[in-house]
Amino acid sequence: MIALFLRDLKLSIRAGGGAMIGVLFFMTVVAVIPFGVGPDLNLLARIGPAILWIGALLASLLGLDRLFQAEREDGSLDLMLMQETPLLVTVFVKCAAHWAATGLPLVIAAPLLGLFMNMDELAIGATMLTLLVGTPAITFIGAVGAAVAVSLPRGGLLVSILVLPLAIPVLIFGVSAVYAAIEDPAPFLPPLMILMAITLFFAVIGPVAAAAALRHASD
Amino acid sequence: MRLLAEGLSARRGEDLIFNDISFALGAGEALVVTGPNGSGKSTLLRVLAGLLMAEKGSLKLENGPPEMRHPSELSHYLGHRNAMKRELTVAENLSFWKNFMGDSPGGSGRDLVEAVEAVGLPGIAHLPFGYLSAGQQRRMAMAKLLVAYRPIWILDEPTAALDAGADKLFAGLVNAHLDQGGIVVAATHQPLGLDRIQELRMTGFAGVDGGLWHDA
Amino acid sequence: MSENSLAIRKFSDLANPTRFLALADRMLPWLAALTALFFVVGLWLSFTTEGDYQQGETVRIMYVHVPAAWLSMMCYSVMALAALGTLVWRHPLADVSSRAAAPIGACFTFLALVTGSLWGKPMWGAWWVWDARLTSVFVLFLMYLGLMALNRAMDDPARSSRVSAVLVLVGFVNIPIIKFSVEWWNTLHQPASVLRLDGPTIDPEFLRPLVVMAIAFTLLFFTLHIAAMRNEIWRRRVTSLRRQAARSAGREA
Amino acid sequence: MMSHAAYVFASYGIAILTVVSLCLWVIADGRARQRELRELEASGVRRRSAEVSSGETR
Repeated sequence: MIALFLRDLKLSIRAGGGAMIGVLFFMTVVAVIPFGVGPDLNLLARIGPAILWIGALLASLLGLDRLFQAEREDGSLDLMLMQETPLLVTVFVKCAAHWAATGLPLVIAAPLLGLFMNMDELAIGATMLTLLVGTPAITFIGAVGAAVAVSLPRGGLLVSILVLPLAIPVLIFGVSAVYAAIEDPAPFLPPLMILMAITLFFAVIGPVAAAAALRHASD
Repeated sequence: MRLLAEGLSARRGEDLIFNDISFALGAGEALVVTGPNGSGKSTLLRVLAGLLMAEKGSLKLENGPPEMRHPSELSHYLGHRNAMKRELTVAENLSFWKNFMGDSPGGSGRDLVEAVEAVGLPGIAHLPFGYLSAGQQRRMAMAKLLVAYRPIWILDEPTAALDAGADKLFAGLVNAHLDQGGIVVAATHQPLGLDRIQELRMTGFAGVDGGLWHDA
Repeated sequence: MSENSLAIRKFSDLANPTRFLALADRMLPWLAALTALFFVVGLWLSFTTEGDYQQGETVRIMYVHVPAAWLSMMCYSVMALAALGTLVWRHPLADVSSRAAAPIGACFTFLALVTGSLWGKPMWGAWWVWDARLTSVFVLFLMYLGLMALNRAMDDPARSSRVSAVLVLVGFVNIPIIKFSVEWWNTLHQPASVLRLDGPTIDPEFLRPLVVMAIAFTLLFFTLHIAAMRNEIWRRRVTSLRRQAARSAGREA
Repeated sequence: MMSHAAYVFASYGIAILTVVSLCLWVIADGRARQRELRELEASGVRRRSAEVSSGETR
């Protein structure tokens, strides 16, 4: 299993550069926002956490459609389906590798973009923490979409359409946790706990559903 | 160890591809599946590999290890595609599959260097897989059969894109596997030059059963 | 296919890369030594001169910030020239030069952005403002990263060189925007004070370390660029040798 | 007026860090490529220009 994790990491770093493109997309999306809403620093500071979250959500969806499609195209998926190791473990490890290659760089890039959004230190820290907790959930939900769309020729867009509605709860609790951290009266912990619960929930449900979809998509 | 298939039939979508196929293979025996294009060779092999559900019939392994759920766990499947990543080197690809698949009980996979030598391409394992020609890629995909031990080999057109010399080399590999008590099921147009083989000729048929949406 | 092999043949027959490698081997030690010398003098000057009465100690940030910003633009201009060389003269070294420059340019742009915001925090009270100069430099940074990603995504240099050259040239419109943004728009960033038609407007006390540091950074850029070009040539040799090894392996067997 | 010294030192620190790591990357990259070239030459692959070939048509 460690072999699979390392292989997927290597693949994302090697030619193709999936990891870097995600971060680049994130930065570009966030950099475009001030042109749309205007360079009012107070406004940017207020909407900053939400912008960062939406940017991270879109960026982490970017490479997801290739998660299983690449494996299917070269026949590796067949071999993975045949093994003694349960498919859902394989899916889980693949998700973990995908998150480490695309989600983690987003979390690391978030503080830099937070400065661009004129957010203060507390807001940046809270955004980073919630992204760290929340982005794995997006990957796990996305895995289901990727598995469903695995045999479709143009699955990329479809994956986004399938996954975005499911990712809304993650977005809601992620952003509300950040605002709870900034604005005093609201407590920070409950939304963060709910976010963690969502991530754990999808960490279980996602691989199970994705494995089931992959079994039936193999043809 | 005995691989038993009884009355297998399979569908792809609505179409019934084949019906009522039975065979029994003991240790050290090979089954060569022949037949024209579209007669269902690949479909049969995918059913044997557990990648497609059989419509009817059963697939059993007698005297296999007790904790096994499906014969596919003891099988290698070499399909039309090589299951290797172009971006990674051959050695990285092979060592990944060696680690990921592990060995089935009753044998152990060969060393990477040995396996690459056995397919006649020593010294280029450090190259990215994508740099190799189609024939070389196919041979490296066969090296994958050697690095992790599996008693059953399911091979779909294994010698496509191979020249005559490589053909012979491959026949040697299959024979060595059979000598060790392995089982081989191969679909091929070419004669593999194997002894100890049974042949299954698939003819393909058109619509004995029109499917769910027609009156039978 | 024929065009591809023609390019390879030109690449090896012109022997330019080989000559370049020999030249680089001879030049690099001298360039590196000269760079180090200028950096020692520049750093010494920038810490011994007086602080500005208005900006205080933070004026010392300028001695890093201005050369880095200047280089971020010069590096892109070098890349644009190289892209022209790729498209017009099809010179094989041009693509090597353009590819090697991208990561270096990205680093200098990053440096300009970071030192700029470290200066902006005490002076303007914000790490970042979305003004024309800052934004256009940030766009330049994103362009460098995008070019690097593009170069990585296409592993066949023969095909990707033309494509990335076109992109570099299209992106060059950003350079005059950066240069003149402080004049065209009313921005927070101060206008140019060194490179002006009517001579520099800043005090010689600050100009001396600035010029020395700018020379040091420029030398550093050329040193790194030549070394990176050498690496890129080696990388391509490794690739072609590997392909050759793959081809010959089948023939021997 | 030493209140902003932290910003000055931070910017010089980051500058030195960036430049040094860029230099180290370039050097390490060069070393790795040279090692690969040596390995390839050790395994008997030679450059086309150095090859006395009779069958090369391309």
